[in-house]
Amino acid sequence: MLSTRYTPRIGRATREAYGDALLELGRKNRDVVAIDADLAKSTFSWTFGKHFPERFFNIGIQEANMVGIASGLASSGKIPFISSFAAFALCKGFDQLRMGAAYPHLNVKVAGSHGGISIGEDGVSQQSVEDVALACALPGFIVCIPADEVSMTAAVHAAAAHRGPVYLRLGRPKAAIVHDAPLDFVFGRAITVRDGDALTIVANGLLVAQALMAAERLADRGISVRVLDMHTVKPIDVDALTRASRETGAFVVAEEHLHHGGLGSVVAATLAQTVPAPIAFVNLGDRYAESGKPDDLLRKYGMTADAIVTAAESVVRQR
Amino acid sequence: MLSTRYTPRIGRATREAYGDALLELGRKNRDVVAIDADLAKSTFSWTFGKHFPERFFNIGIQEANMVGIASGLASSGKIPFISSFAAFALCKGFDQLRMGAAYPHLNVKVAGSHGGISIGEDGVSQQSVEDVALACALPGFIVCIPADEVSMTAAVHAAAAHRGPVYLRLGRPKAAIVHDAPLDFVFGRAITVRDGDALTIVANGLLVAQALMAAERLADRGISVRVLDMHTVKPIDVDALTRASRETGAFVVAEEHLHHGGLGSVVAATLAQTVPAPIAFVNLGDRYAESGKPDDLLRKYGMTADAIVTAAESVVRQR
Amino acid sequence: MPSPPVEQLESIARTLRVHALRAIAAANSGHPGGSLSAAEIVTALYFGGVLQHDPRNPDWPDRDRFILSKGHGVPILYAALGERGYFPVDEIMTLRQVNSRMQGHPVQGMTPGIEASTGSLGQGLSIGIGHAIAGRLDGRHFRTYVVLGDGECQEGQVWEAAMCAGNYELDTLCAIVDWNRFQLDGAVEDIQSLEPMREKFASFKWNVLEVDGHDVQAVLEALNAAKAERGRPTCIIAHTVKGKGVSFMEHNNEFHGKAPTGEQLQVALAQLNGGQEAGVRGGRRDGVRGLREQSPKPSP
Amino acid sequence: MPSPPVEQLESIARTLRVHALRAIAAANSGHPGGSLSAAEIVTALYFGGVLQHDPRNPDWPDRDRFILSKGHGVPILYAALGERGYFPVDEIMTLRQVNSRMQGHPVQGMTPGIEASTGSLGQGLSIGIGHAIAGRLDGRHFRTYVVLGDGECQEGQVWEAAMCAGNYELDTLCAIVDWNRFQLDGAVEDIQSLEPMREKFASFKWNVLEVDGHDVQAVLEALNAAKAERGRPTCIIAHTVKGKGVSFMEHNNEFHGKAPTGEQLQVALAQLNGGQEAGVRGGRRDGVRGLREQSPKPSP
Ligand SMILES: Cc1ncc(C[n+]2csc(CCOP(=O)(O)OP(=O)(O)O)c2C)c(N)n1
Ligand SMILES: Cc1ncc(C[n+]2csc(CCOP(=O)(O)OP(=O)(O)O)c2C)c(N)n1
Ligand SMILES: [Mg+2]
Ligand SMILES: [Mg+2]
Repeated sequence: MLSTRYTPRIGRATREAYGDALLELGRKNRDVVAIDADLAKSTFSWTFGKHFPERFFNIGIQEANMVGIASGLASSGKIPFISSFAAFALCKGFDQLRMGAAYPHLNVKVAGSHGGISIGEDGVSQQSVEDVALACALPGFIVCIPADEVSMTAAVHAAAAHRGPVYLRLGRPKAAIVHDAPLDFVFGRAITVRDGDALTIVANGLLVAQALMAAERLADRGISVRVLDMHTVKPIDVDALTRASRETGAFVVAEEHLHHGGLGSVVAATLAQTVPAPIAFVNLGDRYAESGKPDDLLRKYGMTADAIVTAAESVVRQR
Repeated sequence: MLSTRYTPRIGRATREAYGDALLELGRKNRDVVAIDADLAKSTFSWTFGKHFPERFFNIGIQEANMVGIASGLASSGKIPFISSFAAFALCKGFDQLRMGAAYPHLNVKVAGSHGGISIGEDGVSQQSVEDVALACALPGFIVCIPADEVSMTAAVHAAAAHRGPVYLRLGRPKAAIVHDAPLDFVFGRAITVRDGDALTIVANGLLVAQALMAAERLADRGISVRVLDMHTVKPIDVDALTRASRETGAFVVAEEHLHHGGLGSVVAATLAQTVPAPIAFVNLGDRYAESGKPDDLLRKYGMTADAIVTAAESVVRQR
Repeated sequence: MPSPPVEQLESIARTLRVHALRAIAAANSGHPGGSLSAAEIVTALYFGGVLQHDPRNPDWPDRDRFILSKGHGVPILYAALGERGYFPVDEIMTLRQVNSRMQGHPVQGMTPGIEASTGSLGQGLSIGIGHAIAGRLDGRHFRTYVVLGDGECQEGQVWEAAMCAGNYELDTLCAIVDWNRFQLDGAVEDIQSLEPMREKFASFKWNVLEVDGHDVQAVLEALNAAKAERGRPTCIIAHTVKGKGVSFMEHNNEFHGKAPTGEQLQVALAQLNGGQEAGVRGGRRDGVRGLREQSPKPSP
Repeated sequence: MPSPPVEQLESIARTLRVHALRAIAAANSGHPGGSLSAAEIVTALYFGGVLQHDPRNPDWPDRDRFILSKGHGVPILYAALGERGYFPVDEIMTLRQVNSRMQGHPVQGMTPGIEASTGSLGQGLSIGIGHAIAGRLDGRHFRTYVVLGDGECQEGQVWEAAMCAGNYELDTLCAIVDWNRFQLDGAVEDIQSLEPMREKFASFKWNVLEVDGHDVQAVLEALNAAKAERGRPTCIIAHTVKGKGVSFMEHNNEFHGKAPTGEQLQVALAQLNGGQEAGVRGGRRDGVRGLREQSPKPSP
């Protein structure tokens, strides 16, 4: 838990950390194989590919086929890590993930890169804003969105250690570091990155850093804020949420995703079954974004520390 | 609103009502065209197809292509109704729906048949339990799951009258009739099928009839229950939910869907922003079902009046 | 593994048909047409000495893989697996009932001998590529067989996989297309023709063979020719008749996905056994049990 | 509509390249390689008298449809649309900035002249079929053109659409494959070969033509031959060079998705204009403005 004032220190992009961790896995375990669909240099699976060409398959622009191949590989005892942009891996490979990974609960790991709108200039077609909704609609999948290089590295190793399907969302831009290494990382267990008692901000991905900045500004205004890095959306950390609801009584949930089906939905459905509480949501809503510089987009579409502060003030008033 | 005691009267399957309504639309508007992907006799799009062969395209087992074609047809001024099993239309056509219908907000209507596990014997591969999560992750889409032939007929006409993309879930088995014709049907406006003040059951599809039966049994035990047919999941009826929360203070949400991303998630996220309240969920959870007779499956996987009664009793105690 | 005489294989195919139809009739639900058309293909693979496998050790790493991509035809596969001893053959009669392992479509991890969960058409060939690649990586010499429906080949994923397998020169992969000329809503030729199929697969760099899919000897020969082919995968276009073996189901696509009534079942069984219902059981026990004992065990 | 002299078309293609590169450099983001390779294809369509359209009435129901399925090449299309008057040509310089209509990939309904939202590869041909069918239903005689990337043709949906268009005998549909032999991560031949492409499309019942995709006259002739073809769609395999027109971008896939630096842009512009940066503007204004005035207006 960060006790001192949070000063954002820019680290590597989580996709870059993914590539490095995958390479390390490859060194340790020769059953680890990687497949990409013509985005190996963007997803950083190439970091693995150039060291292990015989265990790396860049199969071209065939996302559905990629998932099916992973299913066969896993069935024959391999540990396939497949990667593409999140938008393509999930939206084009969904039925294959459903039948070939989720239903048989196979050991398939899916890395969806370029999550969120912070990928910037390429625009809507490449921005994944629905991947969490889709991945959570795959029973048995672990769904995880690490915030920084430290937690991404831990998540890749946890994914390899877990027997079953895992989805990891990777980000394009360099990400502020919010965790200290070595990190005690477990799927399904939130990390409290700041404590407080008037409000809880639940966030993942890039928005954890934004949440920390927002929390400091709220603290300056006398609002004591807890910040949970909820890296794992499924399974959700019911205990951490229940405790936060009892102890702080109000929530902001912040994520780079559509309103529907993301972390916000999961937190709301969880609290409704334990300790219901008011929640303000910071997300994209029910729309697509556009092309632009990452920061311009995050500002225009309201996924920043500012937006979190505004949401927090309104929900604290409601409580 | 049904005032007398509810005695389930079995009507047609909603997919059958879909076919008839589509035929009627075809008679009124020659811009209505239909496409199916080799399931025309199961989705009942064939009812339209045999009357309007020149406006009907059974393109074979190519769901992605089907969606793309619909996108082109809509762009050239047609009103395409496309149908398949919900599992295939959404899981295999998702990226095409995203880029070709949702993003350009085109006039594409999607009928996903064989929703839920009540399709029975064919088993998991044909059972759509994630379609609502996926459809709601398509910004601008209306997502609607009618309960009976009366509301399905109304929904098809409403879909044609609406300019923009619509998803309708159709069911395989004959469905109990819960509404009287003519029905005052508007997308996004819940229908109160029974009033009460101790609890609200929010349901759609086949579970509306189950909710009514559950409500009567709860009434016999002195619990006064409101039942909302929440046929439209997106946009959700915020007013009806807020009022119900103020007036009844507790909810059961019942649907034939995974826990994640369906009606339950939407209700929870909505109430968290208005009047937070305890909710008990009746759904499939985070798993797939299996083959079996529809009633056997609904019982085994807990989506029946019994399950609703149990859930209701627990949530009323919590309140 | 040597192949038993053709007459014995023909008798086994009849037995598998009987199992499949009885199970579908008992379930009052299922797909007779595409089960019957694949009977000789499945017989050749499981009883003709083609598949190297061990029913007592379904996970034997060197086993050949079999994937029924057209998953709705699974009753004929359950019949073969049951007769081969993967599970008690009578279990087939619980087809499609709640709590049964005999699911409506194949389910990996639930039913012994099932290698892939299928039923959403178009996926099996990609999964087969995964197995083939894994075999290559591990230096194992197993082969992978995938049965596709002709209608199924309208799915784009089949062509992604075909392209990939061709380019990867996966000569351990063999696709058999059950070319029965019908899909769910009617004739393939009317709905979305696949002709010229030979040229299509050839242009995706496959070795293509065509056989009469009900001539079990011919199917066997094609499967063995595929084994001998080097540097490219083989596609066997097996010309079949949907509903084969039952007069009122042949060329009648009504039975694509409809169970026979009790009465229809009796007629069908009589046809399959030259009029003697009792003969079915006798024939089956002799034919298949005999075979099971005489086939050499693979060494896992 | 008569075609202007070849020299004029060549000069227009150069102008479009200049626009595209300037915009990409200004955005410091975008895809130069696949924009440059498609310059003559787009020029032939928009300036060679092929496309019947009306920039002042983008929704004219009888217009020919153009879909850039390989959406990442959109800068070259914006250049053509701008020069054709769909929007002020200078707007291209706002490429990829927030609040601009010049999105990173084509967006239908936002940018005048854009017929489909693409960028997720593989979808354009299906959309084209929808337009072609709509035209048939309404008795309109417009044509639909779809530009595909060669790498893009690895997507199964392309083959679903190819099968469907072939069977539906959509002779108003024309696909042009920008056969530049590279995709994002490297050479198509190394990653997932599409050869033999001619045989593939032929076996899906298409008329197949091959041309030098930088010989604008040859492209024009192929497009006109496609118009004359009856009973089947035409696929034009346009052999191109990725990055064409700029020495350090040709055959260098580094510029698939990387913007040139300011310095590189200057070198590129100089090469495109025989060393005279000023000449670009002059040439452009003359070439394209002149053409715009002289082309007969279609009657909507
Ligand atoms: C993706 C997908 N779309 C639709 C279906 C529904 N369906 C089941 S069988 C079938 C027809 C299959 O035809 P074919 O592949 O020729 O099989 P066969 O004739 O051998 O039964 C269809 C469309 C499905 N199972 N999967
Ligand atoms: C479905 C999908 N997968 C991946 C990408 C990422 N991507 C953008 S361009 C490209 C390569 C395209 O190659 P090609 O079609 O040959 O285009 P060109 O060479 O003309 O640029 C890829 C893989 C994408 N846009 N869509
Ligand atoms: Mg068939
Ligand atoms: Mg290319």
